[in-house]
Amino acid sequence: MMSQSLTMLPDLVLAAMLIGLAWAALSSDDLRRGVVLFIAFGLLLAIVWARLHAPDLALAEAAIGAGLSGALLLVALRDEAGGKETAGRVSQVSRWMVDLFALIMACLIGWVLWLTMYAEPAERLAQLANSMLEHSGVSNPVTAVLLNYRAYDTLLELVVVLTAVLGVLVVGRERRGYRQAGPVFCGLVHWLVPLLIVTAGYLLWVGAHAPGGAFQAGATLAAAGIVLRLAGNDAAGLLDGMLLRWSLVAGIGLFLLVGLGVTINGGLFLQYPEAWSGSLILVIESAATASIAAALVLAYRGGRPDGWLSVADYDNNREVSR
Amino acid sequence: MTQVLLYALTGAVLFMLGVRAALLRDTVLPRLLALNVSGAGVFLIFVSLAYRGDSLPTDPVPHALVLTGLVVAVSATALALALNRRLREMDNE
Amino acid sequence: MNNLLIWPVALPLLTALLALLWPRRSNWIGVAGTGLPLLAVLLVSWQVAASGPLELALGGWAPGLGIALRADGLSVLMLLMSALVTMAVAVYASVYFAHAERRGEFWVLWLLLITALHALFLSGDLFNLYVTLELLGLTAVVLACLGGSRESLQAALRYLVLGLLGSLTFLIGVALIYAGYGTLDMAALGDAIVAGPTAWVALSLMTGGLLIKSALFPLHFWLPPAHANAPAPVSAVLSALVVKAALYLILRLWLELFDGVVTQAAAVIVGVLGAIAVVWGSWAALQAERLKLMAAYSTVAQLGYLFMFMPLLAALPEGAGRELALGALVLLALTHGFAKSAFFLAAGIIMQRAGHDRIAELGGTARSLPVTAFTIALAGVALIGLPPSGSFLAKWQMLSTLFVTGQWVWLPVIAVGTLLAGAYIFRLLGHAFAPGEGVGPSLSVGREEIPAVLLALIATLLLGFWASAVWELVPISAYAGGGA
Amino acid sequence: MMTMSVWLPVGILLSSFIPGVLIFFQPEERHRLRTLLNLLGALVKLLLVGVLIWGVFHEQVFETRWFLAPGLEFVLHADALSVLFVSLSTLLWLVTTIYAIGYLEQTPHRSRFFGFFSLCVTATVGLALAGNLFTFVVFYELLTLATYPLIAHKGSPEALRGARIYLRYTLFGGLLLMIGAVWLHTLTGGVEFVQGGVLDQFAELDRDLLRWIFLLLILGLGVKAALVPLHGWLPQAMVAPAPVSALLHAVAVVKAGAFGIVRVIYDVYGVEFAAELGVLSLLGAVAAITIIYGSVKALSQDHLKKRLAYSTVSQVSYIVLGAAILGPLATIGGLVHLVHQGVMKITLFFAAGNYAEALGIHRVSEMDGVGRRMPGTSLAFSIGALGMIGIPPVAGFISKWYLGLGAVEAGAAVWVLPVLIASSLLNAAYFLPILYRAWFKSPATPWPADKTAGCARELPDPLLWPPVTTAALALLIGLFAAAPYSPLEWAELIAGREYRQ
Amino acid sequence: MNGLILLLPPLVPILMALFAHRLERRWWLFSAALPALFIGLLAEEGSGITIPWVLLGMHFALDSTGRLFLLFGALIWMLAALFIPSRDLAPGATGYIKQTFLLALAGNGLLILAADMLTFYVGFALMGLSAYGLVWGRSQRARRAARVYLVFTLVGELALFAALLFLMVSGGSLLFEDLTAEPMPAIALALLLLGFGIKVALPGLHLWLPRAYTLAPMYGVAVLSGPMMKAGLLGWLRFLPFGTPLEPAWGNGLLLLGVAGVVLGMLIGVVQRQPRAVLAYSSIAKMGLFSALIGFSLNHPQLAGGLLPVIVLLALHHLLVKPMLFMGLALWQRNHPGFWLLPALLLLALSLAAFPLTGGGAAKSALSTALGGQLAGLLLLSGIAGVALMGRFLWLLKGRVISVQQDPIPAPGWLLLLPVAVWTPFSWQAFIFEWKTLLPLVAGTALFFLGLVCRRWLDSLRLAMRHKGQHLNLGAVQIHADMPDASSTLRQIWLPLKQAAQPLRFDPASNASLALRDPAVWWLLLMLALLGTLSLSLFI
Repeated sequence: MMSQSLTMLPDLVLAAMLIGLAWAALSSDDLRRGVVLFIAFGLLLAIVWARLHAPDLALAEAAIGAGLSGALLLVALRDEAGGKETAGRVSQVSRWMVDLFALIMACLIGWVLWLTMYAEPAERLAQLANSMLEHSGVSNPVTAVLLNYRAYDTLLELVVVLTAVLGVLVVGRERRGYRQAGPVFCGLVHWLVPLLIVTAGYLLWVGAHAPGGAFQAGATLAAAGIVLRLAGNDAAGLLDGMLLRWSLVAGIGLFLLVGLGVTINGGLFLQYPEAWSGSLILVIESAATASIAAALVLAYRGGRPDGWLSVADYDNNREVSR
Repeated sequence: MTQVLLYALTGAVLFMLGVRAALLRDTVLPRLLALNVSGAGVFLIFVSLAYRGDSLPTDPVPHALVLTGLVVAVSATALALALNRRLREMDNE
Repeated sequence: MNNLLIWPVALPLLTALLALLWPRRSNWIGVAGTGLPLLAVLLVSWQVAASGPLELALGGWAPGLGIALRADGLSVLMLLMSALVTMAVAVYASVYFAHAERRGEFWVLWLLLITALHALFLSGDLFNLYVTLELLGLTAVVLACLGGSRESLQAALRYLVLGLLGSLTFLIGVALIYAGYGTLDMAALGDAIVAGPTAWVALSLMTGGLLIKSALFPLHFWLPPAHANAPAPVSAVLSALVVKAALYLILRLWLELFDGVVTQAAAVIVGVLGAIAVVWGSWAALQAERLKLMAAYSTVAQLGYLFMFMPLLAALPEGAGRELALGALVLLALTHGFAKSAFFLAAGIIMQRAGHDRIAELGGTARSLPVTAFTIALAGVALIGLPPSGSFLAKWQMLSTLFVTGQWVWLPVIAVGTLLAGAYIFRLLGHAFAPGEGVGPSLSVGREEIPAVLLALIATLLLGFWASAVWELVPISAYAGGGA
Repeated sequence: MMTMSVWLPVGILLSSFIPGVLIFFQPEERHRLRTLLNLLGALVKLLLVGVLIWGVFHEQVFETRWFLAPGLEFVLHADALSVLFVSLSTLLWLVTTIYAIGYLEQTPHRSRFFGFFSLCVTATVGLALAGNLFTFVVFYELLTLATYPLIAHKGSPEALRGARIYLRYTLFGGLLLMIGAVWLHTLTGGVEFVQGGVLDQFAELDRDLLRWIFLLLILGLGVKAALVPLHGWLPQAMVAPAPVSALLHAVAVVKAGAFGIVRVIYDVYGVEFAAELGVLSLLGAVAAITIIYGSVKALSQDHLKKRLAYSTVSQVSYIVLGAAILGPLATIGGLVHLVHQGVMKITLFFAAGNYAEALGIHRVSEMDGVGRRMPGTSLAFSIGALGMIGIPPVAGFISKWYLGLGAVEAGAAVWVLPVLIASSLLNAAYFLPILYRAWFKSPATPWPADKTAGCARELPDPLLWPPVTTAALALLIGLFAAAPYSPLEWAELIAGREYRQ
Repeated sequence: MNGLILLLPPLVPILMALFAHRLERRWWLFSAALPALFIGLLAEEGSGITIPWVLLGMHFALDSTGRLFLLFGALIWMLAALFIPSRDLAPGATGYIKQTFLLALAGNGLLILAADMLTFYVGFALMGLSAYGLVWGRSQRARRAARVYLVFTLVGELALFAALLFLMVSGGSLLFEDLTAEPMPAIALALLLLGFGIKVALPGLHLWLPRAYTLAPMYGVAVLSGPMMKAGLLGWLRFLPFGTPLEPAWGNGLLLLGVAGVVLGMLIGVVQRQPRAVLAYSSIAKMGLFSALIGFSLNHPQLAGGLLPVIVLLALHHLLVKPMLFMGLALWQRNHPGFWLLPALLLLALSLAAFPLTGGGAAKSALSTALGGQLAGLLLLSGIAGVALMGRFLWLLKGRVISVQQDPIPAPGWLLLLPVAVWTPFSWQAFIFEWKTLLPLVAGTALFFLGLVCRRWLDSLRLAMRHKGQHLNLGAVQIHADMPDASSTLRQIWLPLKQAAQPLRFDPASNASLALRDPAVWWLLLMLALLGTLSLSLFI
């Protein structure tokens, strides 16, 4: 009993810190403080993932959840400076109502969780997923789920990313870039960017049998781009014009074509031939990595690059001249 | 299993904290923070569901789901931030 | 042959990518990319009608571990609606966006929206539903802010944030379901779920999330600005299809997955909210000064009707009576989809011609745009629920169910809603038929007027006279909980 | 033969629907083609209705069914009652179309007008042929829709206002009717129109419930039938162009309401059963009040069309009164008045339209001496007016005769006869001064130079002949009431079939 | 074939009416009555025809009563046609004399030949309503008179209509011959008395008559007072259930009303200042006699068989004489009346006053025979009335010459008809001279002089009152004494009422011609209301 509560202690601390950080981040009136706390919250969460034997997630959280989101939020703070949004006060009564509602719902959810996890835990998909691993073509179960069992989800998820990026592109022009960085930072960049690219390649490659995969790799690659941009490379390492479009499309396109291609000789959609599945997944992941990285970098750039419309310019010019 | 339940409950609390803040705050950035916290709460629940003790392999399905969810959340956040930025620009014009 | 089910999703996605790569040809690609899924949907429908529900286990994995796509009567009807509406709107949009700067992005997003809709209607997996919901929400948001005006951006942002909140709430419900039942496959869940705290809490969370998305009173406030400020083709699909997607999910959950969990009290709560939405939305529409805003409020009201079916459905035992009511609900949703999209398209035409959509200044519309005025009238007929539209039949059956279940309380709501709908539609028509020069002198029938009138005709004539197909399709269910 | 019995009702509907739709899409200037379509449709319909009359008289069954939804069937069925109404509408449609062609010459939006005009008749005919309550409701609402643009046709603020008021009333009425119909439908599982009624077979139903439903149905129908206090739209709707008013008052809208009441009483409830429920006396009282009220209101109207409108309020309730009195004679009276009132009132409105069109006369006080200026029109008007008063041998007399007989037979003479007599007197009091002014007074001011200048007769032919024709018809169907195939004969046939049980 | 001829009297005038605007010669109108004359003279009694498909089935038959009415009526119609001034026949004439004349003639023919109630009713209505055009004149007052006439007629028709309904339902048949099969419902009886009572100007229902007779054109008055008024009587004869026992109240009531009519006509008539008004009151008195006789016959079924033919004779006599008097008056009032005119008028007056050796006297003696001595008082009274009124009439002839352009034809025609009129019943065996028949003459003369005095006194009274203002000018005598003024008298009662009802008032511009504003009409409505309450109270 004693030992159990002792082993519980770090967990308790972690949970308390999570809640505390979240509370602090959310209740802070200073946005910058809130964002920083949120990033800290994300890192803490990565630790929790690791504690819960979810290394893939820990990586992803660090790269995406804390890293990229944090970067996005931080950069957004810069925009916030100008505008004044009048914050309408919420009345005390509705505040109480919301609190009460939140409390009740939290209790209810907690009750259900207690019931399902503690009182009468159900048999879930773990057994099945692990036992089917050998047919999936990869040995990392998470990758198996992502790119084989539930590949369709992943496909649509890539579409979500594409959509969001398109939205970013539609909404406005990209942010002004940064000044050319100083020499120290430049040196760092020269060192960091290749490292990140190599890391990304590694994560991609290792994803088949160990924690890692396209998302983590893509995020890492995107981090390289962000670093580049911070150093004053406005394009953040991205290509222009058609090639940018191709790189955005590549992941989904390949995924879809593979999925459809396997139906030609009688398979179902996304039913890779067992012998080929490992390679196919790798190919898809590679393309997806490129797409994800491009998308995330574009999102960071926060708008339409100048060259985006040049592809379609022909018509527009004609229209203007008319 | 208790610490798993602990994390799950933490997830529930985080979720509701997020929802609460999302409802009460009416500027965009804090709302986005709140939503992200909420999302983290949900993910935490998923991941604690996957954990089956140190001896057994974890359930990979929730992990994959969370990964997907993470990416979705980031995408949505990026979009919302872009929108917000454009609005700011319009205000400043 | 089961791969048929992927085509409604894959085709628009593929063409979306093509449109992204060849923005100069995006008009053609967009229209083709909307038309091809229509063919696929027609094939699917034909199959379902002929041989019952279809299932496609993606990747060859058993549903549960893998994801299954399923097509049954309900999803086929929604698919048909979405494919037809998008087809017509696409033709319209090809004119509307012919010279717009952002037409390349529009077409890509448009096709992605179709992808999302079709994926949602076909999905047989709860988490996949979450992904499609998010995809749908994001595409809708981006499309809604294509107008570029401040109001549209503001509305889109609000829509986005609320959508996120909604989908997160949905997701936590999914988490609880997975916790309790260990699977995400809806067919399996349909068998497994029994009444209990897990089911109740999960259901209420998922429903709550979906209610935000489907803009039920009092969660409706994001809808009118978002729908009213988007470009016309976008407003059309937003009002006609996107909110219906959430409704479709609610139906699936309540009637098929959580059948037996749903209590009458819960249904009554939703029904009351629906009733308030009907009255409030209609009243707001009557007060609206702008055409598109009126249409948007009308959407709120019409959605209210759909939710008022819930207590009726909950009170009916499984069987013919319930299928009757369900069919009526679906028919009402379909009619509204077609009619409202036609209405928005017509509003868009007027806006383009007149440069504004202030109702009081629409005099002369009937003279200069006779086809469009006719469209508005036809769509209005369907919105009010007059014959020969499908909504008339639906309301008839709704009333009938009302009498069968003895839930008299809804009767005045339906009556008031119908009268208010008549009031705002005919107020509009009165202005449109009045003399005036508000819209300019053009008398030509534009290419963009045809799809609108076709949509309106579908709502009023096709769904009126061939509505029995709805009741034939609805009982074909892929899930254990519902249907025969 | 089988197929004909299925297709004939549909054909009758389509014969005006298709021209209507085609006309919508004609450019404004294609006057000839539009006229051709209109007349062709009207003639084809007349022909088909001729076949129908023959068939129904020989007890053939004409029925079309179309499954719409579980429990809901779209049924077109021709029985004697339908035929009565169908032939009335068809005939008067032809005449009105000719009149409208003349009346609207050189005005804008004619394609729209004639399109809706045809749809309006389609709805009316559909109403007549409806084989069950559901189908009836469908066409009832369609009629509302098709007439609204006609009333608003001029587009002036008054026209729009009138149309809006019309709509307010009719939508409300339609809703009530629908609720009642659905209720009944739910209780009985589908209400087909059967001669003699069907409800007495449902002995287990709660009588009070049936009374409430009856109230709902009658309220719904009473709006169109302009029963007091639901009549407010009718005088407002007279802003419509004359052919529309003519059609509205004679065939389409008010008649639809009255026809519906007849259907509900005879073919849904069954008149004996309705009497047993005790609902008829209430209806009769309302009808009586309406008759008197309409006449009294008409007295004080100076606007000619308004006076005619209130006259319609009053006259249509004769039909309702006939239906509300138990007994075949009253039934005959009510039914035959359905036709007679139509023919007479359409004459009056044609004439009123002619006055306005030729001389710009809108008010009774402007009509001095118009009889000599426009003898044909005025003669027609006079025949119509005398018929309304009930002067033999014009058609109106026959209706009043049978109504009176029915009242005496049913022992309701104590209240019905005074109503009839008072109404006749009042009718005389508001019609005869018009005739007096028209014929016996001389014009106060010289007639304006007008558009009839180049005509050989008082008016162009398409304007002159319709009122003359219908007036002659009103005279003839009164004079030869007992002749075979006359409206009276049909009414007797129907009454015979209704009371067979 | 024979039966079809019966259709001619109504049909020919109707057809002519359709083309009346082309008929510019009065001979056309004259000839319109020829079929009736022809039928009256030559057609076979008892012939009949049924046309089932017209209206609700029309039945025509010719019986002796009908034949006589037709024949003598035709004579008057023809003569009256000749009295129509040529300016009323010209194309641009105001009014619709020709059409209404022809239609009224047709209606008259129709009702006489009708063998069923509905046909009778149709004819009656046609005749009564068309006569509006005959009463209608150029003066404002004539128009008002015509309006009042119309209202009364309409009320009468509706009463008849309602009566028909009851008869139809109780008997199941419209034929006159089936009428007595069932006992007549009391309400129908009352309605019949009312309906025809208006036509025959029963006291209380007579208000339309003096004005119409005084103000209408002469030809109009001629047919009105002759064939048309007698149509009401014919209606009673056709409809009322003579020969079946009846509640005596009915007969007595009618008798009483008739007597009242005689008295009223006599008393008011003798103080009139216009010859036409005197003739009008004489008509009321005469019709009072007829009503009384009908009432008597109702109560004495055993006598009815003998009495009715005599009533018919008497009616025929009056049918001829009264129009002749009117038309004679018309001749008299023109330029240069012939020397022969006064004796001719005297002769007519004597005949009307039932002087022995005239047709009137003969009819009267036949009557008293048929009565078997009963009702002698009434006969005496009637005689006195006749004498007094005729005396007054002749008295007023002096100095009454209105200059009117003379149309050439009427006088010979009038003269031709004179002997027929004077000796109408041609029952020579009844030409008995008895002294007691002079009794009314004496009394009548006395009354006539009394009337002269009275008139003077009334005139002076009237003058005296006028100094004090007109508000006190009330009283029954006054009302009837000078009909055109009487309306203004009644109007003074009406005015405060009208002011009280100001909020309810209709737009005067639109209702300038609404007859509802006439006191006579209000009077009628009052009467109807009284009758209505009475009958209701009887029911309950």
